[in-house]
Amino acid sequence: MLTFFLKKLPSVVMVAIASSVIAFVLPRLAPGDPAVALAGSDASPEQLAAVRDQLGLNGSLYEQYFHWIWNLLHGDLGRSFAMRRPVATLISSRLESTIELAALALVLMIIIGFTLGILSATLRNQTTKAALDVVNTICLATPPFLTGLLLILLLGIAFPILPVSGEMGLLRDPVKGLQYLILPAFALALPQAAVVARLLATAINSVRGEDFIDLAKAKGVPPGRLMRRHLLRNSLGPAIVAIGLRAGELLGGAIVIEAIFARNGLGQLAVSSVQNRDYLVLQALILGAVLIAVLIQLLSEITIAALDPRIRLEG
Amino acid sequence: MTDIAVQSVAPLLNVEGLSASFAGRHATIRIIDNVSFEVKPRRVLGIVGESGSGKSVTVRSILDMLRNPGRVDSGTVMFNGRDLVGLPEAEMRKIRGKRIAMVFQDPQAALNPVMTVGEQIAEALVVHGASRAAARERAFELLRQVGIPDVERNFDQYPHQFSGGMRQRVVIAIALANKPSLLIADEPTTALDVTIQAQILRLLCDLKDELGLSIIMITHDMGVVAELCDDLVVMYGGRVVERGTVADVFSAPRHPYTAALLHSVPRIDSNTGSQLRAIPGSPPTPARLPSGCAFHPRCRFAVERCRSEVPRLEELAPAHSAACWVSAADRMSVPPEEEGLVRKARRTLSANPILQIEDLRTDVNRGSGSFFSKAKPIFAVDGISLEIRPGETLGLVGESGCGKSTLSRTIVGISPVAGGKITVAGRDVSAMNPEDRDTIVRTIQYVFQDPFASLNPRRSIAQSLGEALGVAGVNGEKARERSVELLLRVGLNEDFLERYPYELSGGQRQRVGIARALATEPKLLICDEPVSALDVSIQAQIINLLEELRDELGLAYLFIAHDLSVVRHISDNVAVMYLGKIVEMGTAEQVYGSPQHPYTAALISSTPEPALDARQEKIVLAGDMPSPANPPSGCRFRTRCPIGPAYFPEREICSTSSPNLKETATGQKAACHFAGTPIKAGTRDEAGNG
Amino acid sequence: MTVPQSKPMHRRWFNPSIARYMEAFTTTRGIAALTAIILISALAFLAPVVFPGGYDVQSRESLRAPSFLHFFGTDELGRDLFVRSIYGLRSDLALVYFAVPVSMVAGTLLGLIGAVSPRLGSFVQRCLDIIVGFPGLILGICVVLVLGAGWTALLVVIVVSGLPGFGRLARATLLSQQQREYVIAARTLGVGKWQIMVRHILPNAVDPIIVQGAVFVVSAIFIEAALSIVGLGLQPPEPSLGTLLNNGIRYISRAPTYVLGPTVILIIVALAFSMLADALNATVNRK
Amino acid sequence: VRADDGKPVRGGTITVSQTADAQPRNILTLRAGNSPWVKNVFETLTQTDPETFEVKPLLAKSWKVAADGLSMDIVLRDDVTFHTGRKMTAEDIKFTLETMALPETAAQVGFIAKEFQSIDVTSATTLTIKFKKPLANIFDLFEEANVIDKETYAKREDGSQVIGTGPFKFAKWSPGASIMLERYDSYRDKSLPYLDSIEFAVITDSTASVSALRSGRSVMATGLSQNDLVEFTNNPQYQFVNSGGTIFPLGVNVTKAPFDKKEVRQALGYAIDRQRINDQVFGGIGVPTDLFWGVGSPGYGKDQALHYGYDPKKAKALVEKAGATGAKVPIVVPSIPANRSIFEIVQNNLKEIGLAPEAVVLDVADFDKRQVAGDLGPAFILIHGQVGFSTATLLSSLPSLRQGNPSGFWSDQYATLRNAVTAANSPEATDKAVKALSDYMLDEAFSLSLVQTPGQTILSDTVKGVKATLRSQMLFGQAYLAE
Ligand SMILES: Nc1ncnc2c1ncn2[C@@H]1O[C@H](COP(=O)(O)OP(=O)(O)OP(=O)(O)O)[C@@H](O)[C@H]1O
Ligand SMILES: Nc1ncnc2c1ncn2[C@@H]1O[C@H](COP(=O)(O)OP(=O)(O)OP(=O)(O)O)[C@@H](O)[C@H]1O
Ligand SMILES: [Mg+2]
Ligand SMILES: [Mg+2]
Repeated sequence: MLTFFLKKLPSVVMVAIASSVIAFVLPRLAPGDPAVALAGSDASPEQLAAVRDQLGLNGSLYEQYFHWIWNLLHGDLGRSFAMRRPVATLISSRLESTIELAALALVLMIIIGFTLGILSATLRNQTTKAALDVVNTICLATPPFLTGLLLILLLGIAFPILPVSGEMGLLRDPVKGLQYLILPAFALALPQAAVVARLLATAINSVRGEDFIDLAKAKGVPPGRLMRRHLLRNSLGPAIVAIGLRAGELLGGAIVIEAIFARNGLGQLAVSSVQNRDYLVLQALILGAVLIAVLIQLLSEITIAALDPRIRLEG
Repeated sequence: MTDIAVQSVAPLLNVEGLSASFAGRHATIRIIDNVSFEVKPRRVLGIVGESGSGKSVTVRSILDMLRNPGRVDSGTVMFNGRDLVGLPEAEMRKIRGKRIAMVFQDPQAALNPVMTVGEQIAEALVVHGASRAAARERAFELLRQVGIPDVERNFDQYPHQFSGGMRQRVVIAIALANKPSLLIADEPTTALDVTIQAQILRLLCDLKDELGLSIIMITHDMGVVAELCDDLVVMYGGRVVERGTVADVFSAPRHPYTAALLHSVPRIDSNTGSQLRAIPGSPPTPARLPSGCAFHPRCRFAVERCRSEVPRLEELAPAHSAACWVSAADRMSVPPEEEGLVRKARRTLSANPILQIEDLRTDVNRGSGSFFSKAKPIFAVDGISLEIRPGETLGLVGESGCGKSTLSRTIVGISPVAGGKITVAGRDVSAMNPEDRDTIVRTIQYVFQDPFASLNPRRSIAQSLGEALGVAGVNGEKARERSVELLLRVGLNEDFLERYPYELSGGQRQRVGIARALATEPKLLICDEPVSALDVSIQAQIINLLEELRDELGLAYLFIAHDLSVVRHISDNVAVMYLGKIVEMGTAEQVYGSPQHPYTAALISSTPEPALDARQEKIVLAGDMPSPANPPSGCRFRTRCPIGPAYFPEREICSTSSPNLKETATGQKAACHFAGTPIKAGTRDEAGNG
Repeated sequence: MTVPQSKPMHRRWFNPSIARYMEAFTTTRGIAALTAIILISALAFLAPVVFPGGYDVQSRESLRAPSFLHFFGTDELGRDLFVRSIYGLRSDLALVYFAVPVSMVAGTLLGLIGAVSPRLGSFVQRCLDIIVGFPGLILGICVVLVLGAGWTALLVVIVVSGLPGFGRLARATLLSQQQREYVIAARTLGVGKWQIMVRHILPNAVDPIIVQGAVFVVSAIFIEAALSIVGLGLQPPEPSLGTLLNNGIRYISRAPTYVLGPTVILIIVALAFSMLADALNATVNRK
Repeated sequence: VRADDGKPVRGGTITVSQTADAQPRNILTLRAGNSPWVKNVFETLTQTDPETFEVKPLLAKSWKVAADGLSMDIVLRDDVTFHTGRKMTAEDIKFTLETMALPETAAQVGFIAKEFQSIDVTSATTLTIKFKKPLANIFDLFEEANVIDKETYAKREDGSQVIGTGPFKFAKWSPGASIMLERYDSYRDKSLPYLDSIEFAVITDSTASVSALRSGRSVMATGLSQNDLVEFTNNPQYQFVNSGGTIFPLGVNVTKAPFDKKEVRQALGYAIDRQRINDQVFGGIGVPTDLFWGVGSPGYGKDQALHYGYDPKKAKALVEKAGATGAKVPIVVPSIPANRSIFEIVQNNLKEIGLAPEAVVLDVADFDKRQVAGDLGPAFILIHGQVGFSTATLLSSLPSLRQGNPSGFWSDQYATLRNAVTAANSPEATDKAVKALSDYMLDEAFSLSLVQTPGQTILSDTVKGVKATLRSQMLFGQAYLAE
């Protein structure tokens, strides 16, 4: 395990460095100025210059970059230009919202994905199977924001059952929090669940062609047990890779979903920091997202190894 | 069909008129047609036939285990007085694994990779109602019974930690778990080495006697039939073409196909001076089954009636039936074939070796290390020296994984040289710089094992050949002419140029593979198991082709195979390889006639012979070949050696010093401290832990 | 020596791998997908002929409900929403029909670089990993900000987002193909790296890439829509399905068809291409 | 604002939704994110009645302007305390006014404070301000000069200490999410405020804001798009709070072709269908007007407001006369829904008169930066949330009109007319000066006001007593929950 991490370390570091450079440069290439966000569009040029000076935006780009990295290595993410608060505080205050959303979406994605996947791999009846396939394809073809809009139209406007905007921390009020959470999480999870379902079904069907399934059948193993002990365990690999990849997309998808459902999570923070050119916040968010993606990938590799005795991580 | 009823004993299983088909996209294809046979208690029924003849489909139909979209169309399968055809799935499950058990071909694939071996055996009992504890107890017992050592530890191992032979033992243990009365073994040894095959066959034999089993044994190897079976069913194109006791069929085959099958394989003691008797053409595919007798296009006796009418299976001798119009008409066994054509005299060219290898080593683990640590070297080829002269064939034999392919890949520069020297056409090419590679390409070409994998499915034959000719500097219209020449050379014709590999049979592809290798006009062909993926009838065609090419073009061959009979047939000299080293080397006559190394002797003895008189005690090697990652000290063979320290503890020298390849009394070279010591046949067959 | 009999073969006038793709269009699913795509594309690209008035005919009739005159009703500026949706579809299709192939080619080439230099190959792969790690929309937003909203920016965003997928697929093919016997055979023959790549590896990479291409068309349309929803899509008055959604969301309760129309069109397009991908995938994977 | 009909009750918490985030750093400037709450935490010297335009005392008890108009004496209340408990003194007023003048404060009306000669604190509750020249718009400054606590002002930036004298204390800021205000128990009027606390939730999406309002999660929403407001127009449960607002002008750069020709600029005036913009973009809530000045403010000429009627024929003729037919007109638009919609109508109108408009949509941050730099190209659609300032102030605070405007327009006559407005010290003089300036501006047509829309605030009838300032900053001091 340790050797596995050591082996991965150089490439993780390389990814981190490269993404830090991109995260630093890309927003700065965009025209606009964090000082304007502070001084306002009605400000005069002198006022703007004064604000820029106050924010320390007059150093060279190299200086700013190395300053940022240096502070980063010392655990200091800097201070938001727009909100004048430490970036770390800002991010941690938004973290709960996004984590709750992504976590519930992840759970929903896994549950729905597995149910659909197993169903479509086991159903014998051609019509039900075809119907399930159509449902799956539609889910696949409907991105989270459309699902979100349709859910709002349906459950927020036509039949106002669930709140469609705002949020409530799960820790503060679990019942209400869940009510706020369920629609956005569902919207976010559905298309990804369809992907997971499809991959799982494909994997199950291909495992079905393996000899050991025949042997199990020849042993007299009944279908339920066959699915659990033989088919599913051997098909989890691709599903987990998919879940890993999708988990990253959940975070990306959260941006639009948060906008639609008026949730104040990291996605909204990212969008507003783009709008305000709040570089330091944006940099931290991008870097964090890339590292999380890398982490998820490592995690799914580890999970696959844990599930499959043939793969050993030392190798 | 009353022929078999004469026999007194009631059959355990009676298959009558069984037909099955697969629903394709456009049409439903009949795969087996009107198959009938019976299995009597405590007897072994062999089913033989070439690939695709419907053997597996037949036995799967019995247990209603056809893969999608297969379906049994008609017929009855009486088992213990009950018709299994149309039995509800829940009822069928009670029979599967409980009354009738199956063993599959590929032990690598037949075990669930994510369940421990013990669990998988216990599961067979649990699903038929045993308690967990009882199942576990019995599983231990079974593992012992099939000869798995160190059961306590191995019970919790995963399949990938087992060698192929051990896995097949586990599969057999699973099959025996519920003490079934019938065991169906679908080519249980095809994927295994001869040494392991001998172990498994011995095990099956013992179990049969011990447990009073009946066995259906599917195989395509007449040698295995001769060794194990009592009765025989021969299938061709989804139909039974001959049926009878093994003794009857072998002594007087009534169907031309059976006769051809018996004669197309080289015999280990055969006269190497003659061509093999190949069956022309290739086996039919069920979608395009020839009309009438499916064998007629390949049959040298075919008459007009064979083309139009399907022959019925008729009892032509007591308890011996065949489906052939010709033999039915004359009620005779198939006449012996005319002698094989005697080959032309061989041209022996200059005495300078075309390929010379000295002390070659190859590390197959190179480059797989991490950023921080170099990987431990694994020498799959560890100090090999040999030489090949023009026009000469060196046969290289050894078990799977002993490093044969690695050696050949190193010679042509695919695997890097870790040590030693390779000299090609007088030039030291060990450095493998561009000029060296150029020399190699001009001198040596490669023929691959798997004809299905060695041609790019997206490129037409013309393109594949063109590529090779392009390297030799032949392009354009010239290349086309030359391609046609090459195709003709390997027994194909111009029509094949525009075809794609999927339109070719295995034998045809292998011919194309050989044509491609000939494009650069090499002096030496390395043939890495060129026939082991082919049906016996095709195998004979290819061997004949190779011999013919050698004689006409003066080619030299490095002929790699694990089939000793084939190697004997084609080779002038033979080298026997074990775990990266050559243990014996000499002329074919020397090595086969009086093997000096115990390993060679065991290999020869393990090879099943398709003749009844050959039934004699075998030398069955215990255990598996160790991994090249940590070879045993001293003599690498000592862990399995029937004359080594495992049986004769006083022979310590084997564990301490590695024997060198040195000349023996009979003229060949052998690497054994006790070369030439006679071996007692039938050593214990418990597997050593691999 | 026996010469195996062979039926005379007429010379092929087209490559069997292309023939295999055609086979995808013999299944119900494939036919449905192809028909839908052809119809949709025809409607979209013939929009100037069918609706010669263009997409910007304004009137005082704002936010009318759907009627025979206006299938989807009208928008806030009194423009026919159906016409705008079709023109929007036209922009989207024009965008993806251009961007997706570019992304496919570029991604494939990047993925195959490893054939020429293994080190460069794994370096490129790392770079693509970074793109994957970037939170999707943020990358898009940044690119749009740098380049300015409009066609170019959308093109770049779509092309870049497709690179990792295509690159990885191509690389996976490369790595598996390099182990294939026929590639080894070519190497022992002494065929050069480039020729091996062009003759053996590239053609084998094509199958999965084409399937992925059909899948990516859907993603590409969604990228456009998502960016437009954030207000960074095409510039007014040029409509795209995304900008229609972006505007429509503001009227979601007053004029639900404003959002519903483009949504349905988006889903139909996505469905058609998903089905196409399925059909191609099924054919390509058939042995 | 609806008359209070019930008896106020103490207690309760309300939630207000706003679309922009609060900016505690910028409490001295007019910001959308601050408008809903800032006047509840901070108070000013004076406060103008939004209906009568009458200036009323708040922290100042009384004031007196010298006869020459060059100084002003102010007497302060003596019962005012900051939320820290410290008594407010004249020093704090001086600090506040001086801070207003600093460039980094970036106050829109900061330029007025720059005209001060000196601020002399004469006692704890009195001070005298001397001016460099007579300042007609001094109360615009006072209106915006939220009195700040000298000791804690620096800590306002991150919201840790936002200290004022108002009825509510600033309790907590979660950037981008919400701010909490709590009742200031030691407020000088012991009965006020009635409410215990107010949460200002940031809901950036207007539609989401509306659903929060509908579901009762919030009782008030600000910053809604006009389309969303329309839904509530005939619903008796909701009322609009109309004051302040936004001006949407179409500016052109007079140094760039084809707008270097006055005919073309005037043609734009006739070409644009302001009424349709108001109806379709703003649901009829706004006022189509050719003038920048607050509707009904001194000098707002009703005829002048309709100077350019929608007359595409005339416009076309003018364009033809100037030979500008077919000219390409890139129009810079900030990526704000209203501006984009306005652009769509404008470009449609411009096509009608033979011009070839095309959109250059800029991200808001980019647009703002270029607006500050006065570098927006030949034509642009702006957005100014400054309705409610006096004309004199607007002249210097509106980027469209001030010196260095993106139209590149400046002339001696313009300067003279502007000075006349600033110097006017009687209603009649103002009226005359503004009308003269309006005539000149309408003729030059360098920046065309299209429509003015009121502050976009909607209030549920569950809460009563909410008031607003002239610039639609909300006052909850006397608000209470209806039973
Ligand atoms: N699932 C399937 N779908 C379609 N055709 C099949 C399927 N399984 C087998 N077949 C066809 O049925 C025929 C008989 O197959 P079968 O496996 O019985 O042959 P076999 O005699 O066991 O050959 P082998 O020696 O290769 O195992 C073959 O031609 C094969 O192509
Ligand atoms: N890349 C590798 N890493 C580790 N071990 C390897 C690698 N390649 C080959 N080996 C090991 O080297 C040994 C020799 O392999 P090789 O393929 O040469 O055997 P072979 O004699 O050709 O066997 P077969 O008869 O099955 O073709 C095997 O034990 C194999 O496991
Ligand atoms: Mg078989
Ligand atoms: Mg090999």
